[in-house]
Amino acid sequence: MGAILAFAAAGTVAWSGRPMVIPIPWAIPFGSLSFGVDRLSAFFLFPIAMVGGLGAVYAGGYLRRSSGVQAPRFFWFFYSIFFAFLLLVVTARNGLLFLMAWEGRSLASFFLVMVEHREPTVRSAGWTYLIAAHLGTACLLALFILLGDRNPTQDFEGFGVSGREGIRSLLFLLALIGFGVKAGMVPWHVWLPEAHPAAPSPVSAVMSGVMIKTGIYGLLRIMMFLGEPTLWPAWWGWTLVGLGALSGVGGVLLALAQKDLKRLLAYSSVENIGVISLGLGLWLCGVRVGNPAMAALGLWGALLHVWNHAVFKSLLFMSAGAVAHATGTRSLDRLGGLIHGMPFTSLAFFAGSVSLCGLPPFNGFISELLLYGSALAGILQPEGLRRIPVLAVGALGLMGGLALACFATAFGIGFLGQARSEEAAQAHEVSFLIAVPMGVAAVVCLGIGLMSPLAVAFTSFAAFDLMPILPGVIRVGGWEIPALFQRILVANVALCVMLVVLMAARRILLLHRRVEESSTWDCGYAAPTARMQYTASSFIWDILAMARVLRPRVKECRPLGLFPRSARLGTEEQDIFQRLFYNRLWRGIERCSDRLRRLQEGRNQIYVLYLALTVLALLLWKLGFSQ
Amino acid sequence: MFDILKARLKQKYRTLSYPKGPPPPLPARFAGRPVIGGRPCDTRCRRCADACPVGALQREEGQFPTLDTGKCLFCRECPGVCPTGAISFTREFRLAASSRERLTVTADSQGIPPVRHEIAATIFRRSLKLRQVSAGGCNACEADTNVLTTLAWDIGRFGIQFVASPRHADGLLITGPVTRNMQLALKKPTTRYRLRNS
Amino acid sequence: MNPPILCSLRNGETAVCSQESGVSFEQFRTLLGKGIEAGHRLSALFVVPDDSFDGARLVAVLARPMSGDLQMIGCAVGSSYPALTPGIPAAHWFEREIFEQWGIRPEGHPWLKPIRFQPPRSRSGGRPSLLLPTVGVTEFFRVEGEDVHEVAVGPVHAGVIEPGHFRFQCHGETVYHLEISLGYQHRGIERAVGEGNSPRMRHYIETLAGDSTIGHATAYCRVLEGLAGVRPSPRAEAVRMIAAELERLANHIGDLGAMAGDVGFLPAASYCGRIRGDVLNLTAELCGNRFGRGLIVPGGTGFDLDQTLESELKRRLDDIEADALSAIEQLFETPSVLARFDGVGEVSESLARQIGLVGVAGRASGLPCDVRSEFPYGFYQFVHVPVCTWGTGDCLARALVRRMEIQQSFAAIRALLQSLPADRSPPAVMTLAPRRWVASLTEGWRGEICHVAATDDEGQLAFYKVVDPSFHNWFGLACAMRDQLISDFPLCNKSFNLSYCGHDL
Amino acid sequence: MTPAFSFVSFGLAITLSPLLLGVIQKTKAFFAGREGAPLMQPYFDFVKLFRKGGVYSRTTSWVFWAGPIANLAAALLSLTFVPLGRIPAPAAFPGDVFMVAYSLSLGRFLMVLAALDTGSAFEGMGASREVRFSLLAEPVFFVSVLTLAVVTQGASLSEIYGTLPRHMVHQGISTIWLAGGAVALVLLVENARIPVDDPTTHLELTMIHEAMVLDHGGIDIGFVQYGAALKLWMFSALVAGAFFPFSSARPFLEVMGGIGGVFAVAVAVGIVESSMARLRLIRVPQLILLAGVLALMALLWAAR
Repeated sequence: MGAILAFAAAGTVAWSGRPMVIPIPWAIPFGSLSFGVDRLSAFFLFPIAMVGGLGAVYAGGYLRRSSGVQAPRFFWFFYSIFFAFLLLVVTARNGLLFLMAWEGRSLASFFLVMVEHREPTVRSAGWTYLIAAHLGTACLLALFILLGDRNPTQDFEGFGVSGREGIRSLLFLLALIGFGVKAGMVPWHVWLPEAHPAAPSPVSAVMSGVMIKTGIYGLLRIMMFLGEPTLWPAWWGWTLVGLGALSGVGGVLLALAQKDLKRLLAYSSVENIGVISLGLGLWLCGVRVGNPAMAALGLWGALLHVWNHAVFKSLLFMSAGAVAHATGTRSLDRLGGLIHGMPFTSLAFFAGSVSLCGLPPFNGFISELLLYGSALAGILQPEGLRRIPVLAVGALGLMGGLALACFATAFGIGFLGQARSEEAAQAHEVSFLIAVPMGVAAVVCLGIGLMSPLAVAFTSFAAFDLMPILPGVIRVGGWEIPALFQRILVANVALCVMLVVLMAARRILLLHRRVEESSTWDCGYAAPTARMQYTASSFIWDILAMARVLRPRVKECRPLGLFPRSARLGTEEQDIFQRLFYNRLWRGIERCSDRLRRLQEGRNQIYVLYLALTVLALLLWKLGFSQ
Repeated sequence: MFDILKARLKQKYRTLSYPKGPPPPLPARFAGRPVIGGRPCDTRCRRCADACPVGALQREEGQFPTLDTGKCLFCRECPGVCPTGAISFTREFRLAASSRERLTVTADSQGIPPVRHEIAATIFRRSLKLRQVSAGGCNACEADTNVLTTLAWDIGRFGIQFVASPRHADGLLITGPVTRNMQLALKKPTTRYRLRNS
Repeated sequence: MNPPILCSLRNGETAVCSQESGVSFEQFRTLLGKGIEAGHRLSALFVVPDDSFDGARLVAVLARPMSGDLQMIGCAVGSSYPALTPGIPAAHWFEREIFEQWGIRPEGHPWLKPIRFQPPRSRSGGRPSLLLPTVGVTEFFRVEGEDVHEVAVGPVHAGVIEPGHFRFQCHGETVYHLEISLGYQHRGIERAVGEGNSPRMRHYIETLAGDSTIGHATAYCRVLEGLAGVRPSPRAEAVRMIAAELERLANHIGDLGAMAGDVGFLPAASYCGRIRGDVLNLTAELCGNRFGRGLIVPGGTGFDLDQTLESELKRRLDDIEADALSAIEQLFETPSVLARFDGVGEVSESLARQIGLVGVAGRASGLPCDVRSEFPYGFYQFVHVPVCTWGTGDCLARALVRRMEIQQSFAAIRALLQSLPADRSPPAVMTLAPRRWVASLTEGWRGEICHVAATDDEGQLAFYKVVDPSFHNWFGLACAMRDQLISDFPLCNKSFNLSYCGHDL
Repeated sequence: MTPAFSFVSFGLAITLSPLLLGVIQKTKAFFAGREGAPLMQPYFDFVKLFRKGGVYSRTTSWVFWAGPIANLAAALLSLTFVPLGRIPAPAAFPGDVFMVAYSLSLGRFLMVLAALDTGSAFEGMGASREVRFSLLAEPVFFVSVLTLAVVTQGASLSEIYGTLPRHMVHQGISTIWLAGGAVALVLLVENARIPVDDPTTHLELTMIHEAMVLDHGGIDIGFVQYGAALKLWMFSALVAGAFFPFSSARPFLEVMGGIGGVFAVAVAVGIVESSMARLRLIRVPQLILLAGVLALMALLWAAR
């Protein structure tokens, strides 16, 4: 627990040091490794410290009662390391150090995922995660080698424009893939829904809340080295918007298909990463076409969303963990009715859901509004690249609707209605230690929503290195940003006031009337059961039916004949990317390895032959080369 | 659109002017509210009571018979057998009553009983939503209840409407004698209405 | 009053009670199976308690359209017998009824559940093995799996309709299976009617299914007339036919309106609803009651037409026909309506034959089943009404069949009004012959109505059996909903428009 | 134009929106050939509902009554951003259309949850349909409003609609009407009108909006219906603004014209409801996609 306080302190230090760029050179035996906190780092440090701290408090309560985690010490050890490396990643000012921190964090989180390693699904999730992390790191390695081409120290200060557009584009692509894997962007997201649910809930909260954001951090950091922003080619922007839209819509559609609460949350992280990259894409487009409003709002929206997502996603993971803890199941179709047994957790999950859906007056709304503002600015410009913001608006609108559907399922099926299983009916409220971090996170969610002008100001400050522009300068439709957000603040407050007024009005109107209790209207049927409620799968089935390829596989045994004996139906969600791409890839690799295995005949003569052939080939190559 | 208008012109405006105007013409063979004692009656004769298939006609010795319109089928057996014509069916169609006893027609009954309910007259005067529950009828009540919402009768114009859920309703319309199998189902929507045994 | 072992009767003809115990069960089963295979219909299957031995008699009434007669087969059974349903699905509902009423178990019946939740009959041949369950609580067929949800509709429905319980097994909007559980309207009419000549008899029959008053009352009167050997006057028969066709008109027009209402097509819905009322008012002109109560009495009719009423009817019928046909035309000319009806709730011809659909639903699936032409009775022997069929078996087909029948009914009524027979003899007095069996079929607007009755040694009614067309067709509705969208159920239900009270009795 | 008129128009919206429902009913009654409910019927209903007590299911929680409240609050909030004809809304800022859509979404989210809170299959069914159709309608709404924004170069709804009549003359009507048509289709989807939902068939299995509130009674259903009336007013104002350009020098006439437009839309809705059948539920997404195609065509044309 001591560690937590230290981390929180570190966060606070970063916070107070935010106005200045403070490079702190710090010599470490093998070279010039240095730390530093600039505005961007500070911006990322803060949620890391906060979520990490909350996660630790939560873990304190979680581990006390959980029988799932066999080795609390093991957990704490890796949690601390993980946390330290997370901080290191955003404070490292040197390529090598950065990579080491990056790798160390991956390993630590791998061990955390594997905490409950007795379960085979957890083991396979852990390995998937490790492989994905290393494939990403491979790209990063190449990236840093290229970046540090003329910079033997690998210090960030030395990185810089490496001239030609081709090289820069290559760097951009490498960064996009390398960091994209970590962030969980769509084609490379497959590890994420495996690893996050497998980890203990405090770890999922940190992983989903902040760890994947380091991918965004990395990408932004690298963007700083890619030269004059106005020279960036337009396709970077498109690519990011496209990837963002793909991740967003794809992620939320896949999230919809989930019946496991934590997997659902994991996929929704993919969606939120999509939102963030969409914002970054709008930024790039805005920069390219010289539309400062579009660029700034896009970047700020993306950055603010990093924060917001960190808070509400950790909140959601913590409440999901509390549910799993209390009921022993994460399957939505076995939950239900939790709002009676776990009122606080339900409220927390509700707050998280509203934030995640981007609904006023919570924080998600503010960042999404910034992105919409950016797109609006893009559409209203007289010419150039107007189709991109249209795509962005369409995608954001669709994501909003889908996220709403998704969290209506998660909260509505999981927490409301009648308990669908005995476990859910017996659910009990969480302990104080678990409740506190959830409460804090929920308050922060609402706080950011209600203090939107401040949040925007802060975000713009954090983005100053990337985009030296201040809110007061940006105008959308003749409005300055601070004035705009004051108006939004007023609207949000008005909404809250109206809610309170209406609630009071309802109370007063009911004061002298008869209010009675009864059962839900069941058409007068004698024996209603909990099965007569929509299931999660039924609730979203026809939405998924519209997106045919993403539809889960149905395993059914239909009622046949006039008097069917038995019938069964189940669905099995499947990740389209996994199915269409990765599974084929793995099968291909397997097939290749199979072929290679044929070389291993186990006979000495053959191996001798191989040796001879190799030597021969080497000789030939050497000869050819020297000539 | 054009066809719709044409059809509309062909079908004309059909809502009855009743209750503001005159009631619609009743069929010549319509049997309405019975009247007892229009003519003298042989107080020892029991033919009417014996002819009644449902026992709606009660006959105390030495008095005019009484007819319970809550049971009566309006089959018109009784006026057919009455030697003096003391029982007859009028063309009065207003048969409602606000209590079970008022449904019984005696020789003293004068005119139609007044139907009035205080709450109905104040709160539900302009807006009354009803939930219909059918309990053991023969579906004729339902059929004619549905007729009330058609063009001709159009009870919607009085603010009366049939709604889908008892929660939306201000009152229940129960049709049929209530079968044993409907007992429970009828109790469920009536959290706020006590069932009266009839 | 033992039923005949094996005999064939014309519609409404009587047969003398037999003294023997009947054919063997094997023969019974073979006869039934072969008959169904040859295209006959199982009109009724029931049990008659028998005091002469410890058991009961299983009686089937087979309607044989090819030869135009009814075959009655009886056999003795004990407290159980091998179920017929696996081979003859049309017996499904009947055997459940037998089990529920008498406790005689059809062994190997796939779905032996209560259908009316009624107490077992006291004079049951077998032991009443059914404890009286709570209504609607039974083992519904379940599609297993956590993804599946159930939708339980009823007994109290959202619309102004009768009570019944529908249990859907759904995933998303798709219905995987529907099971229908009725019995809420069970009033015990059949039993009350079977207990002798009460003065309430006719009224019971008239309110058996309020919208089919004419159909059931005609079947009942024909039962009595058959037993008494009385023939109503031709004029009375003609008036009965007018009433029957008016009933058909009113209900068909109302159903088309209700179907239009279910798909939200307001013009046709409002016009048809109103026109239905106008047709009912014609019936009220005949007898003072919109549903025709008191019109059909044993031996004739309770009311007659005079010259002014005749011309009044003709005049009003012309108006109604013009209005109705224009409203219906509008319904069928609106593409959005057709798109909505088309392909919803299909029942194939073979399925319809298998489960023994009758009436509009059967004809919409292509079965030429119509008692009026197969087993003509009353004035239908002289005025022929063409059978209207359609082959697709969906909601559109059921709507189209109704439209054709509306046209035919208008024509038939007009033809009748043109040439009403003149002779007016009052209803004759009924004296029922003792120890007789009779089966009477009529075509109500929903379909085939079957009444079977027997008299005892004193010439009192000792047994009465009613089969409403709904009894055959409810299972068809359940089958029609497989793999349909649940939002189409109300439409599909309305297109069958089956009777709850007629089924529950 | 003085802000006073904005507030006047807002006040009119709040008071007159139930009348809109009455107008639709009357129009339908005219086409059916019946007298129909009085124009003021919705007001009578509200007065009665607000005087009733309540029955609450034991399965429900605070979410159940919070739904209608949030829905009404969201509708009121969004209404403050919706102009009436050329009269600007009481509040406006660039991108306020997103505020409108998202606060409506908040109301919808809570209503869906309130429906699921009852644990009834009917309400689940309604909720499932509601989210399914609205998630498609939302982007369509955005795209069509953005089209109008491109045409008028306005960033807020008030700016867009304030200059729309002028642009209608300059830019040709086709784009604006295409976008307006898309908004009109969204209106039908969002407000539970035929051909999407049928507010008069009280059949649980086919309804969308009403199925969601089967268990709400008394004040709660009153809030729901009032929220629905406000929402209808809002969308009618947006459609009317696009279809009936009305500008006058006198603000008073502007207000009257705006209100006339709104009621004209209500009559049009009544006519649509009287002349066609509902779609099968699986066809509804196709209708929304049609609206989307309309909107996109308009946008591409405007931003060519």
